[in-house]
Amino acid sequence: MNELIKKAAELLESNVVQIVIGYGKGSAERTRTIFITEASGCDQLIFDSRCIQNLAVYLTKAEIKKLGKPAIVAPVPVLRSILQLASENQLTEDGLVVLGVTPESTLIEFESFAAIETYLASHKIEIDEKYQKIIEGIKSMPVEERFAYWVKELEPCFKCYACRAACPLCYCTRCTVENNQPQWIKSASHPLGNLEWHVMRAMHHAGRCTDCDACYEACPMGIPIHLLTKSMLQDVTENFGPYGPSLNKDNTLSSFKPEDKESFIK
Amino acid sequence: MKIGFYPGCSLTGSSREYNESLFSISKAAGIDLVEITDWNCCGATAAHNLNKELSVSLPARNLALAELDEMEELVVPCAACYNRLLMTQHELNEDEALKNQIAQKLQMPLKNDIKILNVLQYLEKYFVPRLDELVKFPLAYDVACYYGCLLVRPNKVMQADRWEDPMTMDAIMQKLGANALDWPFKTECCGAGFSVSKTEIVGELSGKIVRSAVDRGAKALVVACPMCHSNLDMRRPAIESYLKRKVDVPVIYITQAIALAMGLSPKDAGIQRHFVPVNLTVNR
Amino acid sequence: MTEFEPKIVAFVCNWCTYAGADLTGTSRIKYATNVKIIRFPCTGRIDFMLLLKAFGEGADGIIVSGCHPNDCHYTSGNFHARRRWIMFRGLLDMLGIDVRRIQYSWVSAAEGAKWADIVNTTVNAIRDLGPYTDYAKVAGYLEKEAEV
Amino acid sequence: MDTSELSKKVRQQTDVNVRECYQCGKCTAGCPVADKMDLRPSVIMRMLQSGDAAEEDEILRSLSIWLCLSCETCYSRCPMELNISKIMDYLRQKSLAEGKVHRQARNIVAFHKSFLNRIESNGRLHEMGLIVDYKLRSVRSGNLFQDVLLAPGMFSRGKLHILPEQIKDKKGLARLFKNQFKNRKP
Amino acid sequence: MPEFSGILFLSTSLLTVKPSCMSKIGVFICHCGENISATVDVVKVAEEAGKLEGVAFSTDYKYMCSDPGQTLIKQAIKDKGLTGVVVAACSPRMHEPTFRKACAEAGLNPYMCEMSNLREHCSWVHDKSDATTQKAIDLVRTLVEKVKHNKPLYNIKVPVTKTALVIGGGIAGIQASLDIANAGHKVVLIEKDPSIGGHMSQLSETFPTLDCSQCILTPRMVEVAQHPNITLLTYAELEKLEGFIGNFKATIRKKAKSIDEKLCTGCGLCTTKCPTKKIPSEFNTGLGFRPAIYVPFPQAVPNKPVIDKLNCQYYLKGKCKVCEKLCPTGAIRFDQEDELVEMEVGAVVAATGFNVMEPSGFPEYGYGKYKDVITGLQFERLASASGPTLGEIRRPSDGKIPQKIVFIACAGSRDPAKGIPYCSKICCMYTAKHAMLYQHKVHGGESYIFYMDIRAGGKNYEEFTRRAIVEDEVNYIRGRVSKVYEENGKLIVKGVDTLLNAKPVEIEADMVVLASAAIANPGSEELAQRMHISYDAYNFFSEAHPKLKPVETNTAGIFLAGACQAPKDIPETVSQASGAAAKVAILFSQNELSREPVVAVVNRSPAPLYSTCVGCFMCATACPYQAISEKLITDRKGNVIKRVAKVNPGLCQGCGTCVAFCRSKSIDIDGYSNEQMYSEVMALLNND
Repeated sequence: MNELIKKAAELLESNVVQIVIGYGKGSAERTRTIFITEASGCDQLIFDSRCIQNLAVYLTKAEIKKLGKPAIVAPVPVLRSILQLASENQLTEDGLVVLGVTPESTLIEFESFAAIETYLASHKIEIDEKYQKIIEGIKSMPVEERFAYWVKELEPCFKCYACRAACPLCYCTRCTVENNQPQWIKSASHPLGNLEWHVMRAMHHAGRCTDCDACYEACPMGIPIHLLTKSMLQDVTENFGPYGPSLNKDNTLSSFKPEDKESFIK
Repeated sequence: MKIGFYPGCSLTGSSREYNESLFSISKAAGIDLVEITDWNCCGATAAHNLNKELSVSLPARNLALAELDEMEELVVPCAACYNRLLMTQHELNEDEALKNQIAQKLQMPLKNDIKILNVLQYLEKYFVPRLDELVKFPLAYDVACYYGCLLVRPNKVMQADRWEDPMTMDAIMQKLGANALDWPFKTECCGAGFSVSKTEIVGELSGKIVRSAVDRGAKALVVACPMCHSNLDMRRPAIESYLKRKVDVPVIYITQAIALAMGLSPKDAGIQRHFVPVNLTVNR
Repeated sequence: MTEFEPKIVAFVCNWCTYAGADLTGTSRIKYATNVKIIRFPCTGRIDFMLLLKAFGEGADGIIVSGCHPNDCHYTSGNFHARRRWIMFRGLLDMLGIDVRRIQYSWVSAAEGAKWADIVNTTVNAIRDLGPYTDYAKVAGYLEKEAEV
Repeated sequence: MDTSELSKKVRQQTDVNVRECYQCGKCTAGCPVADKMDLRPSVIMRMLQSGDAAEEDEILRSLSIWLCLSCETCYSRCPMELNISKIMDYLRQKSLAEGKVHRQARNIVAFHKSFLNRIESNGRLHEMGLIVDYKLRSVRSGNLFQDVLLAPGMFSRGKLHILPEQIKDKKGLARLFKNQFKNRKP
Repeated sequence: MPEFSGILFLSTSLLTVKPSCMSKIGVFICHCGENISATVDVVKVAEEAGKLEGVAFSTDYKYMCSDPGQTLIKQAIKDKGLTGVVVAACSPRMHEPTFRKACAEAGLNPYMCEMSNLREHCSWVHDKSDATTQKAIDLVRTLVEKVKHNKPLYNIKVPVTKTALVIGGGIAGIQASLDIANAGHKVVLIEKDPSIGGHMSQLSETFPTLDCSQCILTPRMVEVAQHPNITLLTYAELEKLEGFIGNFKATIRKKAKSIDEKLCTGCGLCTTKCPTKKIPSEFNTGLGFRPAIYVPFPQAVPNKPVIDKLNCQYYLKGKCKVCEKLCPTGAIRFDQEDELVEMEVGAVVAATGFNVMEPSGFPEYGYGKYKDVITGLQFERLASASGPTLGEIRRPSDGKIPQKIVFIACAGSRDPAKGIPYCSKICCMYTAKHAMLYQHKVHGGESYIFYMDIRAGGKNYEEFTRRAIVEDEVNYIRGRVSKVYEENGKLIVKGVDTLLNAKPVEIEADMVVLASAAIANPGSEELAQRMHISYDAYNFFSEAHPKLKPVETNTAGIFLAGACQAPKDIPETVSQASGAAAKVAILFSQNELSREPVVAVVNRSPAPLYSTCVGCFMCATACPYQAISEKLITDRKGNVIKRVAKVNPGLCQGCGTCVAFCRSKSIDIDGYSNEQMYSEVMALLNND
């Protein structure tokens, strides 16, 4: 822990970075994201199992960019997002300092994205059994029932777009829902609009989502939208092999293999 | 080893020697052929010609019985019976409705998935791999292997190798030390069901076959079908009157050939039952 | 009450399936009137949102068709499309959107007969499934609200 | 020319569309008994195509359909894969049903009938019985003693039994012969 | 490459007015004679179309594509001041250019015109009914909605590389190359075999004139080799073809000949001394032999040998090198390897020819079992003066002159079961020729032809076959053969005479010739895929239109010549080759080519946004043409403000894969824009 604080302070003092993005103590048992610009402030930094927010989301936010070069406290989920963002040309190696922290909360410094890639190779994305069971359960429903289930689940959504705001990979300057030529998705939050919005959101994360659950955590209505991305994650693995963020550009949907298999095309 | 067995009528009568030789070689090879309980005639050409339904229901009964006897493989030495049984199995699998109707009538379940083997397939599977060890006395003769129609046609269903010029029997005979001649009448028709009703036609068709074989120096014709055998052997007078000459080339079953080569006694092979004396000897 | 006539939209590429459908015409092979074609340059161009929109607008079924693998006029558009459909289909299935109502196919410029066959079999299939009321209910939400 | 009755039925019963035949004659060329036929296979196919009632009647009265050995050479070599043997099967049954069997074919029919008789009564073929039964039926056809010459030879070689083999489940067998369902194909 | 961002900016500016209120669309329903009006109530369609919002004019007419029809459209554009046009007629693949041109002539931007396909997709595939008419109305409405969102587009100019690539050195390739070269353009002719000449060089005489094939062909072959505008690459194949009309990049594999062509004088010494002599000669269809280092035939062009690596002692066993020792100029190069050469070409002519089907699928004919059962092509070699028997008809088994010969037509053709369903077109004629040649060469010989039909359509063809029958007394028997077998030295042919009450016919022949079918070349499927042209169910290359574009393919800039498109005889092949050459010449007659502006564009908007593109560049990964690159948006001081994607309209082929992929909908494609496709879907379904 102390080494993390020490390192962060150094970086600010030596002015290698101008801002440190990390976790701090929140109200009650919860933690919050803190942005530190003074070396002195670094002792607020904490890290433990409660620190689940995906800080990577701030790296692409204009407001943060304004403040200068950031250093970011990055447990595995954050590292995954960073790597994915890098492969999508949203981050540059000299544009940020990554303060990796292992689950055992020891500090690892990454001098390159490649280094992160090698580290993550031993931390593959795995959908834990709890979710696998839930997904199986849903998929085993008769189709009408499944549809009803989702319509009901999505009902409370009032298009606050918190899911989008919390997702590190939703960095578009203009989201399709704001596109009115044509008006792809009705802005009002009625069942069709909700359904279409969430289908689109999930599809846009196909082969990109790093399964950090930030969207779910962020949803004020607690809609299990992360189940959609999780089930797609399974599909990617099933159809195109082991999946995880990587620097090579062959993203699932922007690349292909002539021998890709499917069973439903006549 | 136990394998299902459907003799068919002629193997109990006019072509007993086929039955005898098949059993003696199987016994010698340690294979136990188990007859289907209470099997019935396959209907043969008669049903095929006169009565669509019987041509299917009669064979189907045997298939159902075989299933009751829990047989996985069924050896059908008579090419005619084999053809009827296989065609029935094929037709029923093509036509679910008919299959059910038949099963109802039989009042027996009918999965209709038993593996039906003709004698050549049986020999290929259980003998060819062991022939080198089984053959004691080479049968050193020039022979013409005659397959007839029923083992190769319709090719779509029979799946015979090179239906215009099959080789399976030839290959076996070679292994027995014989020289299987290349000749063009392997799959020509012998006159089949006309044995009794249109003997003169049998005389002509079989005559052409026998002539071609003899002219090429065949010392014997080798067959795998009782109908072919009775036409080429029993109907020799008709043949000779068509050819206007005497022909004494014997006609033996492939199973008899194997029996002789294995060193079994001619009696075990049923040689004595032929109309045209079999003068093939193996030097012991 | 006449038989239910499904509304089916076909999203096809210009070079293979559209041409194939032209061939169906030139060979005067008849098929059901239920299917109406929208022409795209390539299956690679077909946006999954458009399929969703089609259902939203009351389509009972959808056909998506293009060049056979390796035959794409643009080399690889259909390969990209194939991946997109694999993922999209999985997602729809998870959501309980009836994937049986979307028929994907490869129909080349030479396969006029195949096109007629695809159309007819799809129309029959959708007829058996009946109108896509589940989705219509969801889509009809606005209208209902308007009525109130 | 519209599809005739008979060729329509042929299509129903055998799934063969005679219109596909383009008269190459390969069936006839390979038929072992073509030279003995009054109507050769390819000609029968042509007559079926004609849709002419008179032609159809001639087919059913022909000897050809009875001379056909069902050796299936025609089918195996037909460039259009038309199952002519199957058509012949059907034509025979139709000819029989309409009582149009050719004179010289009666003994063939007689033989087949006796054959089926023996099976109906025993479940298996009793060759001795067959020959006797057949001879009685085909007295008219005159070759009563043709095979009597053969019989002794068969006895001496143990190829004929005096007594027929019988199967046990006679009832089950009888069912197959009783009230047969009429041709079920659409 | 010209820069288009200016236009792009306008075209995809984020602020456009809702189109329909300002549209004045004209709808023109064509009867196509009876073709459409027979099943579709065209009057009703026109009437309904007239009611649509934004439609200013709607009418129907018997033939829209006819001159008066087009005038009708032009007039309406002028009188009604139309802003868009929908022509509901045949397939746009047929007449889109026609009507767009008409619009342009009336001063309307051609890309404001769309076609609704009422013929191929409606009237021809449905019976007359209300449903059919309703569908027609729906289709029209859909296109009207699309046109409302069309915007003026301007053709893209691309340069033309005035070099043609001709693939295949048979008569088709030779003719095409010479014509293009003589028109003053550069040609690269590639041939996979060691010599050009193709099948025609194997033929003895040609029908219907019976003039010697090589006598008329070899001069052309030499001309090719000597033509200043033609670069000949033999033993070479197309590896890869990229780019587009006027601007292809071809990668050619020059297979190693194992000789240095510059040094080799073609003296042929090496070929005489090669120890491996018994390799069946491809040129003589296996009836003769060749050594491992060989020139396929005496008149070969180029007349220089190649080493067949698969059979050469040195390559197999690592020793020999006899040829190397003997070669007076030291031209042998065992270490030579395949070479890949890239070249820029503006047009491609595919002239890869056909192949002869092995009749081994017909065991009843005994081909491969009996030496004296041969194919038609083998007979050509026997009859050819340059063949293994120097033109004498001698049977392969014992060299005897056959006294009785049987020809079997359609041995593979018109045989769905074991061959190919189509008619190979040339067999009737070459079989008649074969029988004729036989009768001329073997006096007192008897020849029989088993046939199904005599297809002798063509100038002097019928006369030719009649001559064979009447004057040369060739016996034509109408019927197929069921079996051929050997009986004491004779080939017994069991046939039938279907004209004699189907009488079985048996002929004791000395030799049997099978008119084996003409099929597509092996590998033609892969080649088509490499060139991105379509091919039919039999792997013959597909023409763009069966009647009106017989030499074009669906890929602009690639043309077809000869039997690679379908079986053809020589005159047809040559005319098509000249046709293809003419097409190339037309293409090369212009320095710049104007291409349909159906290309992708990345939107631009005023600062500070500049573009909604966030530069993830996944579109670039997806693009099959590497047409998308990075564009840096900088401020005055040159600091990078934003990196966005940019499309090179010269390279973009308009597939739109990037468009469907772009998450922020920042990239769009002209002609099939998001708005256009979206409104089509909406319109198509809103018919109640």
